[in-house]
Amino acid sequence: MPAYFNFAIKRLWQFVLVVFIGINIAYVITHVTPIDPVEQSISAVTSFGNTSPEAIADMRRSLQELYGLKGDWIEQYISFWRRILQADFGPSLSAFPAPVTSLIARALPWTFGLLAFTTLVSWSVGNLLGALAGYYRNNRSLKFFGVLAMALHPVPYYIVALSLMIVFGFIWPVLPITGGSAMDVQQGWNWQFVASVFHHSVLPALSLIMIGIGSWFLGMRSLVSNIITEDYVVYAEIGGVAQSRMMGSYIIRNALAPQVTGLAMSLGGIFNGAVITEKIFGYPGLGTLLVDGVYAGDYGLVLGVTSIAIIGVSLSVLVIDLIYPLIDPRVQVAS
Amino acid sequence: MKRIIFDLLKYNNEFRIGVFLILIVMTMAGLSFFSPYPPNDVFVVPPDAPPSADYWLGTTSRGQDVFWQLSIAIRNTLAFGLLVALLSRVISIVVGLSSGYLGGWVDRVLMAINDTFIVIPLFPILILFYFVLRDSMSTILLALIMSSLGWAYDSRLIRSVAMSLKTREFTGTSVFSGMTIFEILRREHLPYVLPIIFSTTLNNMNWSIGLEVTLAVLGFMDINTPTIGGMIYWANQHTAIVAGIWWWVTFPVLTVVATFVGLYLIAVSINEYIDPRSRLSRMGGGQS
Amino acid sequence: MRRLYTAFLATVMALSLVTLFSKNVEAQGIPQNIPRKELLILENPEGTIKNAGWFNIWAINAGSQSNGLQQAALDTLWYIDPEKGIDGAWDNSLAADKPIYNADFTEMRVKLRKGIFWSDGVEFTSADVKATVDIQIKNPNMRFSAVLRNNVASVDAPDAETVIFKLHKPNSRFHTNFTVRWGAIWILPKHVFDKVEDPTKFDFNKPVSLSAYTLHSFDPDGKWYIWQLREDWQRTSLGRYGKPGPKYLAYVDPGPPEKRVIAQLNHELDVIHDIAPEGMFTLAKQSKSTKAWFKGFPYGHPDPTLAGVIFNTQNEHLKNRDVRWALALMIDIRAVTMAAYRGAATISAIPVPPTGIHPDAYHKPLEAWVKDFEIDTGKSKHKPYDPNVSKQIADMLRPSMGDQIPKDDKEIKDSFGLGWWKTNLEAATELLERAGYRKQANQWMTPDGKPFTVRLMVEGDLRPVMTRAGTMIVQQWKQAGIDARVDVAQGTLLTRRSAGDFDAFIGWSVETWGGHQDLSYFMDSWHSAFLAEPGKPQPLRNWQRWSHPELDGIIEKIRKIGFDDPKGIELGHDYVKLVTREMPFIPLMAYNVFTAMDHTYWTGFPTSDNPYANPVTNWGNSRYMFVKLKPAN
Amino acid sequence: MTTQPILRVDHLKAHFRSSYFGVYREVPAVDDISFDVAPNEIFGLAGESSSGKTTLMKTIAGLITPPLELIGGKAQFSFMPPETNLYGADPAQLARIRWSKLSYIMQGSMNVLNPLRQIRSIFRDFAAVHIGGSNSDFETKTVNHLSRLRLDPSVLDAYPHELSGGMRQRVTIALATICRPDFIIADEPTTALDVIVQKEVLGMIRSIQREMGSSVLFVTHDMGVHAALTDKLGIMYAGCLVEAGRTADIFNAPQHPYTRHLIHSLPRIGDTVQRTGLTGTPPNLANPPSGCRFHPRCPLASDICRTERPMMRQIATEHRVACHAVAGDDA
Repeated sequence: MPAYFNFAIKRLWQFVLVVFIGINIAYVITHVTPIDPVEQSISAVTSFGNTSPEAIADMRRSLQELYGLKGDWIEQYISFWRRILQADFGPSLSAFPAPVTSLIARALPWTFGLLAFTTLVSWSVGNLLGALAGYYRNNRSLKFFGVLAMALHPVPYYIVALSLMIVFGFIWPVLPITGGSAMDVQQGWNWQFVASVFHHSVLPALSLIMIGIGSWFLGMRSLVSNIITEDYVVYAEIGGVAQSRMMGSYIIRNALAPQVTGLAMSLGGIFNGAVITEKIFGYPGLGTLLVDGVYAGDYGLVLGVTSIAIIGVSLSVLVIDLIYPLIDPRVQVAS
Repeated sequence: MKRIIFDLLKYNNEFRIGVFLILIVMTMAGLSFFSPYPPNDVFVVPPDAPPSADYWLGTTSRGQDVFWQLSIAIRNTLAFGLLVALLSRVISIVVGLSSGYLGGWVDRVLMAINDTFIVIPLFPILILFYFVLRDSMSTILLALIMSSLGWAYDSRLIRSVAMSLKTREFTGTSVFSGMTIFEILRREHLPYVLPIIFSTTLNNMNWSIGLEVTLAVLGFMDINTPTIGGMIYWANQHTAIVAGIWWWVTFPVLTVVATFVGLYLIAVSINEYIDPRSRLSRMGGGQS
Repeated sequence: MRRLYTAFLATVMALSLVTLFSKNVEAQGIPQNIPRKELLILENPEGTIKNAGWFNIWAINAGSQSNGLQQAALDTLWYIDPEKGIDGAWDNSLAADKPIYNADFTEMRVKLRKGIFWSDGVEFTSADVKATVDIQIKNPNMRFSAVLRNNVASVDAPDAETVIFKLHKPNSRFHTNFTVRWGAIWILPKHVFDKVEDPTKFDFNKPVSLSAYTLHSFDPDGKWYIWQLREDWQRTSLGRYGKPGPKYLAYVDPGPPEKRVIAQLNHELDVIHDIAPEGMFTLAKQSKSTKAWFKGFPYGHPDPTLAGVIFNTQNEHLKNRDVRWALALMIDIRAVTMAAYRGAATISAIPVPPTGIHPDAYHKPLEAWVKDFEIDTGKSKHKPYDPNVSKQIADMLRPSMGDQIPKDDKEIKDSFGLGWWKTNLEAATELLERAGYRKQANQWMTPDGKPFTVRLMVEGDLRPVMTRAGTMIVQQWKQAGIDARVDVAQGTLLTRRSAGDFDAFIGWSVETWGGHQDLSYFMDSWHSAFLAEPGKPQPLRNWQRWSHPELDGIIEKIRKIGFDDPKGIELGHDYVKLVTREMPFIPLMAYNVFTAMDHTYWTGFPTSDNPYANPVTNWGNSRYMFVKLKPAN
Repeated sequence: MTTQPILRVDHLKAHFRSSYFGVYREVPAVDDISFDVAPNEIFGLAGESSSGKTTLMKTIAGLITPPLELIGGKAQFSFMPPETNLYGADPAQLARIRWSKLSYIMQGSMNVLNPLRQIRSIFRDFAAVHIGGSNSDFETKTVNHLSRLRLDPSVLDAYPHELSGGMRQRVTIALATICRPDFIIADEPTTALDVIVQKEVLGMIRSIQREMGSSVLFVTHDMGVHAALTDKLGIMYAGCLVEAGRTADIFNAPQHPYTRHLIHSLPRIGDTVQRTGLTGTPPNLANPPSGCRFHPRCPLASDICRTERPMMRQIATEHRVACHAVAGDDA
């Protein structure tokens, strides 16, 4: 156990380091963006109005002060970290003075709900079917599914989503194609809202699962078809080990290690949001927030979302590393 | 090598279909050199014509012939995917194998770098790069950036394979037999990670082309270089699907799908040929 | 295993069936608790609102503006309709009459209407107007603070119906700050803001309305806002025109263009703000109930905004008028309108948008002058104007669009515009040569021997039609031997435009009232006093960074005459002639907005036949449409 | 031959038939082989690599997967219903006899244990269904069995990678014997082990076999092992059985030239003479030599050897050989 403890400490330290480096890189890149939030705000405020040039110069000065863009970069950098340690990303510049954390808090449940669900479903179903297809190589319906998965998973996601939308929103309009829930339904734990959320998530979820399931399926199938030639599988077969045990503890269990790593990363990746899903299905979430933030030159917002994403992925990688010895007992010796 | 390809071609159906698809795609790409129209010019043919004898795949709302536009687009897209895949493969193999095998501080340092690359969310970074570089963001530069961002995931995968290989006996045997680290990695481990490299190369091409399409759909692209994503972008700008100009979207998508299915089938069948285990099981388990 | 697999398939099928049929088919994109017949659904082109619960429009850029807030809930002193208006383009809204200036334009007196009430029952008075000014001057970080601070010395409210603005310096156009063209300085409720500690941090949720609608509900994720007609709608400035038709308004984010088309085909979006021309054609073809501004081609509503190629005249190579004219003469406007709008554009050769009352005030009176306008290249003389371009465009379109294309000459000129400059590569060559440029192997070289490069900046996806126009112009320039490139500045355009970081871009620096001939709306900011040094941010709207002593003269003269003074039109003619000679930007066409209106639930939308208002949904002026809408049967 | 043999292999033929990457190959890997294994006997199979030993074993064990095909003959176990090969037998029937009557120790048994499973679970996976009883009963029986083999019960808690190679092999033997099977097929179980461990493992097989009275079909190319362990011995060459008999007889009086070669190539202490090996290499079975398959390498080859295939003939009690050159040719 002390060996494991040491390993965990090391890993934890690495996690901190990775998050630190990652957020710094994001900080630097967001700050070299040529988009000037002040100009962006001024344009938004004035482009439809009749505002005199002197007034604009005036406005520029006060905005710079308001957005805290004055002061040298060292001060800005230090105060950035000071705020982050208090889980505060400061105000959003494009939705001033709303705090970035509140914008993220609003978008996160949608993104998390949709993506965690679809990732888990496509992972488990894809792997299960993939394992079966790798084991029962001559099963017709599994073969057919394999062809389907192979043909479907390279289709650009955008096309899949758009086709689903056109089929179920236009040709046979039975599913909602916009928003996370129906209009004028109050958010909260009431049946109407929950049903509405479920109903609205069908198409986005379906599109994500259709695209996601294929690579897990194909990956698992090829892993399994390698594993079934391993001596221990052949031996267990000769030994008459029960089929379900074979499948579970001998084949899937051994094929699972790389897939679990993949799952952790996909789960971490959900903090990136699903920009195209959100765009096509008008689904609320982090992706739109991020792209909007980039457009508006809103570093506060972009950094906030990016940092959440960085922490999210690192955390799931950390967790997977910590539990990896449970998945593959051979690894503990190596670490 | 020639023989392998010949054998595969003659006797492996999957490989044949794969080669067939890729040949079509490559021919398509090759034809771009004979295109009668400059790739970026618009309104060189009547717009919105459906597929016909004159315009095999129809014309776009921008007055471009879909066939010729597609040929240059697939050429650029293939070159792009290949460049990203190759460059990022080099990094991920080197990092993954050395990290997995050497372990210790090398592993920790490499994995710290690796994990940083994994956790940095790609998408915003790409968009930010796009803003910073603006019109100097060519397709080639995008490929470079993507390959330097897109290796980390796979190198972790390769590392995990290398780590489990390391605990197998033959590694120890090789160490005692005095092979150098490089030799061990190359001769003992590479064959085992080769299947993974094959599938990751494919996935990486898939990923990079997919991301190219995504960026293009969102409008973050170099519109001076026609690509598949670019075609979809323009079609989208002209609401081609609801306007009934389906051929503008369908043919590029079919081409991308053909490319991927083709590459996948080729990779799978070559893999089978190379991988001693699956080959053995086909050949009939060694007559000892 | 097989059993597991079957069970899985069965579950998937069962789930999908339940999902598909558990809900009634109609209730997808529309409110469930509001009768559809009482509801008008409009697009809010701002998309998804990040900070949805923020209604304090007087703070900078914090929430949404066109989510119904400025169209349905807020009000200010005057409106100028970009078209004819219900009762003339000018409408006294909260003000009882036009503004009254003193002789030297240093004081503006406003008489207010009586009997207007806030939605919480408090009466609107001059104190609200005064507070609007005072509070914003006091808080420099508020939206209209700078403009008020710069102009207003003091504001008095001697009685409940009178407001007197004392100005720092003469300004004959001060009232335009309170005159809605898209938006304006909205009047804030004093009784609410008086209780607020820091008005820049106040969200104004739920907003107190001054116009006919109040907030009913909104999506905390910023996708939709629903407004409800006030019981006491008669106590608002809109009450004069009768009861608004829709009891509810929904401003929604319908998503990308193809979804807007689908939503309207499904009758779930009554008014689309704007779509690609092809989307408009699709709607016109597939939906009997969809109508647009023009009943046939070119459909779209021409905004009083003039799209053009704006040069950075501080750029070394583009300083020269001859070069700019040469670039203009390389353009074939017919191909540009085809590429941009599929021909559905209203072109203009002169720097005034060809919309509203402008054709009568500027285009037609000046056509004779334009026809005679001559370019002397030193080698030869050319009359570049071609009065028949719009007819040629109509003829080009007729084979594919058939009867949708008007045949009558007047109708063609009304919808497609008058003439434009004819492509003249010979004149362009001579002009460039005079400027010291040389052509080597079909490639123009600058006087210092480098290839002549022009990067034309476009906004990409955010302005698709403009992007298409830019792409076409670049193609034409390339064919003429210029090393031209499209430079997509999606998201960065605003910053780069202000920084002068471009050779040329497709956009507009000319925006007008449309319904009023006064040009100072944009022109005043073109005065050389506001011109920025290269590299410094240029305030709006002189994006071309161009100045001319003659222009300064015109601007100064306009400042000294009244808003309605007919002399303004003469000075406008001087402006047109000057800019045509100098070509600091190439005027192309009106910015046509394809606002599509579905007549399934509502009728009475404004059209070119009945141009009582601007239907474009995000304009504050679109509120006049509410009172004219009637339920369809 | 008084007792009923536990295994009777009768004219067994199995070929590899493959059409892979264009080459159609028919490899007669098991070519007309007959022998018996009596109860409580260790029958050894010897031969060079690729002489068909493993294929023969697989055919006997019914592990016939394409491209291997059963062409003819049978391999009859006494505990199976008459006239049934394991191959093609009723799965329920197979499940009953597997491990309880017939078990295996595989070649390369380093990797036969699932690396992600504790030894305890592996034992349970293989044997619990045959032994039955509660978990704790099973645990007790396992521990007893291990201690009989002088294995510490703590190995049950280990994962395969935590055990040394020899240990793992011993665990595998324990696993193969826990159900006290009547017949054990052991394919090169000691090949990868160092000599000392090898000796221990062989001793272990010997003692457990004695104790249980099982029969063992033991395959190895190592003649030294055969000499030390087996009761009877069959020599294989190129898919054919060329000589079979009591181990002692064969070592004392090898008949077939190939057998002689195998035995003479065993090193002996004090030997200083350079041993002459056979010339040539084992034949390509896809295209076997005509007549006697050994003739291209045989020092005694005559014309008949090139044309006619020698049959197995009894030359002494329980000693058969297939060679034209042995004891006059009267066939």
